[in-house]
Amino acid sequence: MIPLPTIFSITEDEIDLNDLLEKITLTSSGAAAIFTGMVRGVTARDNPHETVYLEYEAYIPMAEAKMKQVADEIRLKWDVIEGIAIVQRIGKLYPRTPTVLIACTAAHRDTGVFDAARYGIDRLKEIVPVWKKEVSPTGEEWIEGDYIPKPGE
Amino acid sequence: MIPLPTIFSITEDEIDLNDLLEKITLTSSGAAAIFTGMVRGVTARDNPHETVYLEYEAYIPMAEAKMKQVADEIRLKWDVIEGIAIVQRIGKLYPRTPTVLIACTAAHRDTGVFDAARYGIDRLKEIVPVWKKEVSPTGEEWIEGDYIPKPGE
Amino acid sequence: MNKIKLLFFATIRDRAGTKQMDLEIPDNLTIQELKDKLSSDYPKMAQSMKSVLMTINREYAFDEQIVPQNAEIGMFPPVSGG
Amino acid sequence: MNKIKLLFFATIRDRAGTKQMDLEIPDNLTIQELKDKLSSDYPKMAQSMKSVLMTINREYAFDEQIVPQNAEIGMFPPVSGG
Repeated sequence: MIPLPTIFSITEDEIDLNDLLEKITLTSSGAAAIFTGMVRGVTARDNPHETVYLEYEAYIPMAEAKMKQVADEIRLKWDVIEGIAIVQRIGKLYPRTPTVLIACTAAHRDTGVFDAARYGIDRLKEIVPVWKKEVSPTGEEWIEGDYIPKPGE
Repeated sequence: MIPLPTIFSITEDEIDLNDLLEKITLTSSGAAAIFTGMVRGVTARDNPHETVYLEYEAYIPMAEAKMKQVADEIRLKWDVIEGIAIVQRIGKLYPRTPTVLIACTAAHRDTGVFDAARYGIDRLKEIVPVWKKEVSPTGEEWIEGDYIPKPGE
Repeated sequence: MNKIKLLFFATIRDRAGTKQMDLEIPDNLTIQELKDKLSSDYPKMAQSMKSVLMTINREYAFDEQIVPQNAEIGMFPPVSGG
Repeated sequence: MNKIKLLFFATIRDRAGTKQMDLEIPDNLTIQELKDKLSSDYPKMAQSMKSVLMTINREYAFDEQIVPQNAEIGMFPPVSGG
């Protein structure tokens, strides 16, 4: 039995989608759902504003442990998932740059692979200890989430 | 007003996810949902079998026109979609190789961007004139779909 | 007469033994009449005609549709890309 | 006494003015008692204590939990990665 590939990392390097997809593709994999988040230079919704750059920081060892937990949760909910990659880029990131990636592979596309990727990014934004400070033309501000993890979550 | 990027192509070249994502990311884009299909070397579902390679062919000018139609349909259904890329690789493709990509970008991930990518791959498999011949250890066989497009569809 | 170009793909191409064919057909032939003509002129193709998808100038066509002048007609099985 | 390591992130780090701090605290202090102690010892941090997330050895902790010996305690606002 080939172990199922699970990649999770906090990195300052560019996110290489080709490389990550290759690493989570088994010979039985026929479908991959990949989510990436990018830095928006202009935001229209809610409080419209411009962004010069975002500066990300992470509690690295805990963040990697929580990414592994997200991957474990995905596998519990969708047992057809073959490979999982979860990558958060940190540092100073400019508009149009991919900052985060969640990718899941499965044999077929109708197995929940899209839902699994969606769950992964939602969950990352709840429990993985990463923060971003937004630098706009008028100043800088830490972005705060609104999710309070339960103890042990 | 910046025109919204729409990429559609039939190609014999490797599918470069990094490049395609970059091309459909606007400064207002914060989320991308990407689907890729890969050649399975082993298939467990339905009729379990092994695949040595798949050989794809396309009715290229019609396939590109139908890809554009799929992109137009996506934009009609999800008007928040910013960039769209639809790429089908053809030729002789071996297990673990990405064969098709559908990618959509939007400002935020809760806008239907996942559904849009899902719709795109479902629709591609219905109306875009591409076929694959499967070569297995025991012989070769054309794979046939089961969707009959309506006239003008 | 109407000079058309036929393009065959996948199983249809295998049965036709060729990728494309230039053909002269009577004016105002329907797609169904074209299929009937091909079945009788090329018996090997007859068994393909039930499930074949037909296109006129790169759009899916229906059986009652008239083949326009100088049309590009595509003939192929249900698609299986992805 | 219990020697612990405190790690501060994002807004909490800005208010604390440092990334980390080694601290000696009484045995069997709860997380809530630790927060109260930090609020009184470092008044600048007091306003952070309402919405702060606390972790013990890289797991989210609750207020009644006892701080174990030599714990690594993380303190930060709700996460905003992605």
